[in-house]
Amino acid sequence: MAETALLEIRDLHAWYGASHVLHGISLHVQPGEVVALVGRNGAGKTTTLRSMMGLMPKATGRVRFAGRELLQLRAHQRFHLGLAYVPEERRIVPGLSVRENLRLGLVAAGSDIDERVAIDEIAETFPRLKERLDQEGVTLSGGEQQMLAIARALIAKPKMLLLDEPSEGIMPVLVEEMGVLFRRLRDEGKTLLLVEQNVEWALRLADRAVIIDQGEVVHQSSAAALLADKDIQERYCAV
Amino acid sequence: MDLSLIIMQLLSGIALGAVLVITALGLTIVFGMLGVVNFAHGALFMIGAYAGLYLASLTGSFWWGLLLAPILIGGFGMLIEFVLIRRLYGRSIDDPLLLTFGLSYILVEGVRIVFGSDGIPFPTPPQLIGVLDLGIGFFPRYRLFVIALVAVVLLVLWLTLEKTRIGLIVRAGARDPTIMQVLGVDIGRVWVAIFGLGVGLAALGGVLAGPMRSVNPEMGSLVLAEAFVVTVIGGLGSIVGAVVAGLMVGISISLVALFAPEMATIVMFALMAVVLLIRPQGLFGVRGRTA
Amino acid sequence: MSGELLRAEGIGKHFGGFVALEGITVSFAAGQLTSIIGPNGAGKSTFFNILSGALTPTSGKLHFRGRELNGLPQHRFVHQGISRSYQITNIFPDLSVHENVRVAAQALTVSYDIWRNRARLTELNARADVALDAVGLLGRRAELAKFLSHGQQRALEIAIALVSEPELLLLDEPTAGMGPEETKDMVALLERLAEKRTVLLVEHKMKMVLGLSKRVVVLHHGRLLADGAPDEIRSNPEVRRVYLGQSEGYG
Amino acid sequence: MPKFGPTSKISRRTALAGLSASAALLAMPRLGRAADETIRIGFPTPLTGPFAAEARDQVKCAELAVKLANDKGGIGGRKVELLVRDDKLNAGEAATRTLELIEKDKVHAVVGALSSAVQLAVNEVTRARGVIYVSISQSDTINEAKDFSKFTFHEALNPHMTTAAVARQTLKKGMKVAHLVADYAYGHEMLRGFKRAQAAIGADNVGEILHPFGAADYSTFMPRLMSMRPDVLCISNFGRDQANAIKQAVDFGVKQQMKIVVPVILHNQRLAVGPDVFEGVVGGANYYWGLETQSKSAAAFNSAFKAANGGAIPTDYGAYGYSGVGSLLQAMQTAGGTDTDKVIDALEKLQYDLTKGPQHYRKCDHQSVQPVLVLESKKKSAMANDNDLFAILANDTGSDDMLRSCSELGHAT
Amino acid sequence: MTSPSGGEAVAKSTSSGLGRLLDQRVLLSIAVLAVLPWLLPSQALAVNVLIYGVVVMGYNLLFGYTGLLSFGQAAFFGAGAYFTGIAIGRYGVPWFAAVPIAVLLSTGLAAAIGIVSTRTRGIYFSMVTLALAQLVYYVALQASSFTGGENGLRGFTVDRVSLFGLSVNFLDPVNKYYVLMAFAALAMWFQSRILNSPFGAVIEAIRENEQRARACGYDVERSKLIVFMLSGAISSLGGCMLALHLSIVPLDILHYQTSGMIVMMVLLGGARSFFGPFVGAAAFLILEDVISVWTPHWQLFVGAIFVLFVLFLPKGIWGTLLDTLGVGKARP
Repeated sequence: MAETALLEIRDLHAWYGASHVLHGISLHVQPGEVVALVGRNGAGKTTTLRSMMGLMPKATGRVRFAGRELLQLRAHQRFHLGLAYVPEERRIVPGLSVRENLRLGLVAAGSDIDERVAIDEIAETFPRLKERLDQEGVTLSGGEQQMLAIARALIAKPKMLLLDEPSEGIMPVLVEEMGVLFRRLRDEGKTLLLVEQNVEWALRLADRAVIIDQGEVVHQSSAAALLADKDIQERYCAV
Repeated sequence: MDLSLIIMQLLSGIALGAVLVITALGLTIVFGMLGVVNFAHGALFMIGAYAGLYLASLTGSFWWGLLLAPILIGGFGMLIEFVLIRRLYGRSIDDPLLLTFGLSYILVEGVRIVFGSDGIPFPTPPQLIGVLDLGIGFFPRYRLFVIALVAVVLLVLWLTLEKTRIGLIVRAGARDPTIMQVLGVDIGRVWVAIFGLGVGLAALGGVLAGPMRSVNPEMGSLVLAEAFVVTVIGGLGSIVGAVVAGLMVGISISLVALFAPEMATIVMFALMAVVLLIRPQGLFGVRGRTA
Repeated sequence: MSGELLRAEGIGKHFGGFVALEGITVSFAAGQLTSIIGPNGAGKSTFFNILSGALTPTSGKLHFRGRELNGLPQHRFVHQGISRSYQITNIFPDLSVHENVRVAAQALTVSYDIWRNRARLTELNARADVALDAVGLLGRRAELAKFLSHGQQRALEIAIALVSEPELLLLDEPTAGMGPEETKDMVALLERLAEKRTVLLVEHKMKMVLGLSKRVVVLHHGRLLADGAPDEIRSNPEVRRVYLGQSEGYG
Repeated sequence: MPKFGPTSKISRRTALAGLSASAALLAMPRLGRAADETIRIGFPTPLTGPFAAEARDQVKCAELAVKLANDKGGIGGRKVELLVRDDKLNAGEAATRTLELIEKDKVHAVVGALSSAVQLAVNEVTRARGVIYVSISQSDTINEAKDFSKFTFHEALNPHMTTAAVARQTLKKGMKVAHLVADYAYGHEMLRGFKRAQAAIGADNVGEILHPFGAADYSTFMPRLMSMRPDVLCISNFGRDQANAIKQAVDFGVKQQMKIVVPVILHNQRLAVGPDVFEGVVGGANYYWGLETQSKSAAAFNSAFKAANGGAIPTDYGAYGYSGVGSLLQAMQTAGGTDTDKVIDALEKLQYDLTKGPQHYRKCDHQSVQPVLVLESKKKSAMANDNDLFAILANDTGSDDMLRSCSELGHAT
Repeated sequence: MTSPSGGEAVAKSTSSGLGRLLDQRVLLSIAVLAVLPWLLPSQALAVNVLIYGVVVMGYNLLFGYTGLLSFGQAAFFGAGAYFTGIAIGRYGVPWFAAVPIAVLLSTGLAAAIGIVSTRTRGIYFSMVTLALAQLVYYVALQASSFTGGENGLRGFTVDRVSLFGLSVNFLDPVNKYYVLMAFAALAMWFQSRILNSPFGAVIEAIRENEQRARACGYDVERSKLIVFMLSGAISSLGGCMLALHLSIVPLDILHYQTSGMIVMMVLLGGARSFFGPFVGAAAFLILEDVISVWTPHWQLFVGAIFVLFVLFLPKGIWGTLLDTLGVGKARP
């Protein structure tokens, strides 16, 4: 099974300075799969994503993505393998319009892409952004900013999308909307790794679930099974 | 004191400001993007003048010198970033400043060794020798050319920043280098390029100043202090600020020269003190980052 | 011990066009442990920063012991009797553990004294040691703060806030990033603290909050959603929907 | 790796030896001098900085003077040694170096300095310690009673002498004269000289602009200078300031309207800025190698210098180094040694002709009375070779009339 | 090498013994300075080490202990020298009164510059202090009737110092050294008291974590202003010493290159250590002395050495030595 995985992580360790935060994470994601990565605050979910993107000062182990070893690559090179990341803080760049923020998703993707076409396309998928293309990105509401961050990550058509708590601090209506979007992405064959605190919502979206606690994987199962197993949820995800 | 004299005075202030703008611009762009205050900026300005002179004598034309010196010295700047400054990212914000301070000693002394400590004549290009009759007075052609060239450089720079992909990367990279990495941009290469651009602008300022001033190893030290004042007034990292403050300083020096000439140097420092008392972050600076 | 200590009246905070807080009116009685909860982005940290003086509200007023706090610079808040800890560990890494606390202790008395030898200010040193003892760090007083473990640094953080003997102690997620053992120790510490002084706590960990607090205030989208005893909050349908409901069965 | 015990002993012994060796090295200058008879002359000069070329010329010429004396068997049989120190064109540095020369090297006299500030600093140190100092800087603040002492001699020209000579050559009754002046003591000295000469001739003053010392840009003064419509523009500044000011005046077309004159025209600045900018500029000088056609001593000095320096020609500032050290050595010869009072006495009585004609030190302020040259910068096409920079307009024989009077300088007469 | 553990034990015992010894940092520093003239090639150089050591020590309070990189310390060094010279030469004030007057006036100047500059942070602070110090330079240049302008201040030679009936020939280099060393000792004692005081803890807290210091109840801006003035006061004492030593005040003392030299010295010696400034001053001055005898291009080497220190030895000579010896917190 692991040979066909799009992403395979083995024994991943990571450190912030002297503080050892990941203690050997191993997990894998198949192509076209939606995997929810859940666990308490501070369990190491975000750190796992950051290690994959090359944003940790020190990380060891093996992370294979699309047949390449990621940890030896520099951060920006990982993007070119088809890995897109939507950080928890969204990081909409201030001073730039929505359109320019979207263009940022394309600046490194290669000159053969027609920016206009790509932006038109993505604006169809995100009608809320379409009306606001020339507004400054940071003046959008929290949910709209999240949509923009996702659109920016999607615009270069990545193989896999890493999402860090997309529902955090967002109005329920928009969370619903986002759920619809993720289902559609799954139907289109996109691979998603979703870090969430909103466990139930995430589990309803996902095929499979991985629970992390104190920097280690403590449980893996199908999302449906975990959704049914309140005990395990209670033990590892209680906030 | 008649009006035409005041207009002539304004014009000479603008010409003076134009050189200040181009020099301060390099300093401010590098700071805005990399968070590095380049203390060797004045020394690189001076080296730019020498390089322009050398290349002009090599090719027989001032214009080649004007074109090639900023490129060559800009490339040298990229080398400096790559070999020295890069090691200091992540350390105290003071360290690049201190390093480039030491570097300026090396550069100035290096020029003394190669070209001697005397000045070298830098002739005005033959096409621009002499004065133009503006009706109200005569003004050197070369200084008019400097004003025009700086305007063109500013326009090109503005268009590049606002309208091109590279400009977008630069603007976004200054605000959030991490997200640019996530979006596949090799931010290290952008930093090298920006440092090169900043140094190239210093060199351009040097070549432009060459035919107006005497070219000597110490010509950069005064320029450095002036460029600091301009960037502080304009707001560190602000391009618009550098332009406005550069012209403001040039014109105030010029007008003070009319009424109290011996105060002409002091006026810019006084202007800076006043601006800082009112707006500690400078006219166009963003509060929080530095002030 | 009872009576109103701190009152916020119509507090609002805008960042440019973004509304972080709107019309928060709430009052805190002396001698209670109150928790402020809410999903991420609800405005808890902004509210906290306003209460501790780090941010100035765009609208509204703060009263502390009947005195209006608006317009006071942040450093004066400590002198009024309000002290805080930070969500992200915020200590003096290159000073010793004892020095971390001692420097906080002297703020109210001898801050600009350039002449006396601080090693001989025995009362201050003793007070610092008492605060360190309270958080269980007395044994490590001579070490540099940066060499403490994460949990110990969090405890040091609280000792720093505690040593000024504040009437109101503001604690911002004191258990952030802690494992279960460390969390347990911290909860015990919080319980001890709450016996003697007024504590305002921002927390994520619901069980802990509901167990510790006398009262819970819920923020959501920058507004006050609910305010009441833990049991009321637990059963409040609005709260369940936006917050607890996220993972059913934790009510 | 050798064994622990013995190594440590050896290494300690080696270390001690090394330590004492280095201590000896450091202490050597002090110990090595006890009983030698050498005459030591300190020579602070700005080997680094913008006047390094002038300084190097000064050193070469001073060394030449020493060498010639030693070749003749020294002074009263004693060899002469020149101790050159870099003053970095910094008065503080110069004072420190001079203190070292006096306290550590025990020099018998000091000659040197280029800038006004440095000469005054050196003078302050030497006069407090009773050491003879022959200054070769052109400012005349040092001649005034406040800074003067019996140990102080001024070999260089002063602004009063050069401006008077230049004015005589360029100004006529009724001419309109404007001034661009560096706003510091030396600039003011030059302005004072020009204005006095101009008043004597009967030329009219149409305006004075003071510019900040060390400014790089003079363009802002040009519109106003042009609007004064003078016949002659006197630029009273020095070195780089002068080069920049003339260059920018030329850019503004000033030369089409008026003649530019300067108190001192410098060989090396003319080289640094080029013939086109300087074309037609008139200024004073203490020396120009082309004087050899008019003066035997100039010819002799030139050939001695050329012989010692591979055919190079001496410059204006170089000549100061030669005459400064040369006159001192002659006085020591007369005094029969280094006794300070005797040497002062000999210097006061000395008549010497080393580079350009007869010179002597005036009694009241120890200013060297000497010939003054007025030079005009040649146009490029008129230059016979690279060294052919100036035409000599005048060579005024030295006389007391050229100087400010002793009472004016505050000396008891 | 027989037993590495044995070696370590030895090292440890020496370091703790050393630690106790180094606690007496003022006395120890004075002891070292007392023999300095006999170690250096000239007394003039030794006096300069004293003077610059005091100036840099004052600067270290600002840069090393508070973390504020000023590029304008020359203003206070110069002010101390000018005020001393003017008081003695122009107003006939005796030297022992001129020095405290000069320090007081310089502290006032530091207050004026500090009010503007401590409102700014980070790199801005460096540039603003540089520019304001240049302003002082130009003012001194223009006010030539007071300062002597470009020619420098002269006419206040102190040839004898007499106090309490004792009179010594101040022109004698050895006498001069020990009189000035008394000043340096005074400065060291003062600085040591500041560092040991509650306020000494405040400035370290501000360096470590400005935000937290504010939250602890400190008026950070006011504390920075106070330390700026204290630092200016100590550095100005170095200026007073220079004026007495050289009997001139060169205008260059106010130039930003002097400030740059002070920064170089503190980095060479080691910021945040008590004796580091003296080590740095000595290292810089000896280096300059040695290399400038050897080549006129000494600045090339000075610049290169400085760059290497920034890259590889950011704690400076003394700081690195202390770290190697394992001497802890007191950092003599």
